[in-house]
Amino acid sequence: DSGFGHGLSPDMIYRYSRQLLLPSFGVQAQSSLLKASILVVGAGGLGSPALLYLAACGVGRLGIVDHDVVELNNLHRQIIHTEAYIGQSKVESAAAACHSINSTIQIVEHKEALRTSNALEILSKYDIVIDATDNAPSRYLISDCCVVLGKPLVSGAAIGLEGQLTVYNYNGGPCYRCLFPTPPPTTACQRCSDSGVLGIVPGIIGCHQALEAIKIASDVGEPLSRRMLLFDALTARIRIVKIRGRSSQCEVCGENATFTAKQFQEFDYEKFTQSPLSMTPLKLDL
Amino acid sequence: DSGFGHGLSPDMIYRYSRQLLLPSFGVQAQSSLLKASILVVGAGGLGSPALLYLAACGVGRLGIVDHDVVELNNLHRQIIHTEAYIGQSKVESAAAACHSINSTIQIVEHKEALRTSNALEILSKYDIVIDATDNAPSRYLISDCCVVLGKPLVSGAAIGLEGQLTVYNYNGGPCYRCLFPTPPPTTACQRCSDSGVLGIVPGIIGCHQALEAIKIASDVGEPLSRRMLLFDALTARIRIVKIRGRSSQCEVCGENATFTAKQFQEFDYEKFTQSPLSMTPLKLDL
Amino acid sequence: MQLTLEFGGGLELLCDSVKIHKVNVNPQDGEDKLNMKDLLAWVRTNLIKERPEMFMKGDSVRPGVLVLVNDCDWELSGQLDTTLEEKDVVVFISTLHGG
Amino acid sequence: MQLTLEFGGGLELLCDSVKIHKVNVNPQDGEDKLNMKDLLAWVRTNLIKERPEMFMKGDSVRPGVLVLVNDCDWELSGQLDTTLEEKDVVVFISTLHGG
Ligand SMILES: [Zn+2]
Ligand SMILES: [Zn+2]
Repeated sequence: DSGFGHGLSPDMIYRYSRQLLLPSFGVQAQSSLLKASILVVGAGGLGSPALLYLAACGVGRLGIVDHDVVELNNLHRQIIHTEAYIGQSKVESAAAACHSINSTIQIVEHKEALRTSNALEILSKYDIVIDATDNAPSRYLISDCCVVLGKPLVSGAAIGLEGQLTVYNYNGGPCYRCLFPTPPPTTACQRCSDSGVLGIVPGIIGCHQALEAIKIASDVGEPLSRRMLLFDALTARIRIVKIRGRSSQCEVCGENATFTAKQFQEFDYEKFTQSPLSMTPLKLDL
Repeated sequence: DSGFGHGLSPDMIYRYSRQLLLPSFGVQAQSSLLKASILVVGAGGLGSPALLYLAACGVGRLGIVDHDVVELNNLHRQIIHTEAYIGQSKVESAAAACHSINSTIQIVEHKEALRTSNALEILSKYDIVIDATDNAPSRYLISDCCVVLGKPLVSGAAIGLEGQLTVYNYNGGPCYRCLFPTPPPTTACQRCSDSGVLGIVPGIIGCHQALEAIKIASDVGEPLSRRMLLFDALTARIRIVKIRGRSSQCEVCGENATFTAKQFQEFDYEKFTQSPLSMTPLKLDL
Repeated sequence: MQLTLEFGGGLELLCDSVKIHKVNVNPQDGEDKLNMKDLLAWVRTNLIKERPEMFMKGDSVRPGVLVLVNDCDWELSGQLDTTLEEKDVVVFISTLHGG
Repeated sequence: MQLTLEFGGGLELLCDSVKIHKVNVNPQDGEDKLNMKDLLAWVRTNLIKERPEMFMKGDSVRPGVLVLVNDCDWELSGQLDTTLEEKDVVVFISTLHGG
């Protein structure tokens, strides 16, 4: 404690003053943020703005998971990376950017792909998880792991000119499997790297992910649980719809579910979804 | 021309490939973006994400207007600036950040406050204007100048936990004065610097400003004209409402209006709104 | 008549910081319809707890306040003369200038 | 019965890339109500132009498609048995995985 009672040093008071001034946020929410830890899985289109805003606002410990390197064709949407980092680790690049805007928070680099073998250990170190990945097997893997560990999950997705956002496994709400017990056919699973995306679309969704994580971490407002945001950039239409609660039949979080850490570690997510956790993108030839 | 017909070099094709792949965007929209020029007035909370995404996506010429210097208490929301730039010009800092993510576009630095004496000259050099300022007189000044010059204006605002967004003076739609012919009482004009703001809120609105500017510049989709986005971060509610069209009675853009460049230059916006174009923020003492 | 009234952009501060009000407002004696002019008078009497000049000016809202009836600017439905119907949602929102 | 049907998340590609369809669908002969099961059959016959397996599986939607009746998950209103009413808005949206 700095001796100010609220645990904020004079430098912090100055840095976060515009948030401290806010009656519905204030010292208490800021203190909670500074004590919170948030893991962002994926330092790509969604993760870029989420990480920058989470670092800026003062999340105490921020983890970044990614195994990729920065490529020139990422830069149209992955604004956390600069040309100077092309060919280097996305996690290192993102960590450096976060550090440069806020050197007072702790940033943890996880330079590896998230797999059943490491997910429990990594996720267990954080209060809140943000799914900023780009494929179906990762989405099931992360949600299941969050259920096993009891962590709230802020899930965003974007492709083309559309985006979606919700909070899973929060306060009795549904998990990803409650909504999607059966994986979609692989032909329905487009990736940005194959199908294209307007860069600002994951930008908007990633910002909303940061907001929801901030609300959960600081216990302010009503997180987007049991609701889903559907965004269509072309027509500038946004719907926030009501979705189902936790399903009693859910194989992972339902009443009679017995999905253990061991079962999670043995579950084959690539086989389940018939698609790989990571893959080489197509090459474009105009 | 690079000899590819579409005017895109192989490097550009690679950099923007995820946007080129997109059927509803593609080569034509990307080429339009690359030929477009966009001016962002204000390199603060709204301007930060707007500038990063506009630079990243390939806007040909990007102008930045601001007279401020970077301060530590900006960094919780103005994610384009780093600690290393504290005390330096916001325009220089923002231009450096934009250049580092896309060195192939032109970035123009206007290190001055926008005033009636320079606005016509500055705005006339751009196709589209983004109002990312933080005060009422600037909003009237920019809108009036856009009417005089016939430029579309993407206007965003955020304070506390709320944000607003619309497109003015576009395709027969209303201007700022059509909606607000009389300035509000000064007691109703809060600034982020006085009243506080959660950093991610201008982040979300600034991203939407970039999106609307991209849609106008590339002639894709339906810009948010005659509609307004109202965002409440606390409850995660977003409304997109229908607003009035151009007012025939508008003193600036209406049927019988004769608001000329000369009148614009002589108009006293500070007196009209009873508030200054820029001001020293309050100091916070916890 | 059941109405939902919402206040935003700082106007909620004038009514105990409550943003959403589910209210029951009936036409005045002798009238069979309720219009926006009646509603504004009702709001001023029943919901606005402080600084009424921050909400109204004369018999309309103060400059800088947008009024939306069912997500549509009241300028498009007749402003003060807009007739309200059961379950309508009326939003009063102050324009923001910050950034 | 007038309905608005919306397709998103890529499902619009199955119906000529048109996202919003204002349609008129009536209950089948002998029935007085239209439910979601009837509507799905109608959509499959009248709107889906290609790859129907990307929209339906059996007599319901395929895995990964969310169905919303008036902005509410159809799981909350009875799924296939949900009764539709005049002017209802039904959204079919494919979940996205990209980022
Ligand atoms: Zn579940
Ligand atoms: Zn006008």
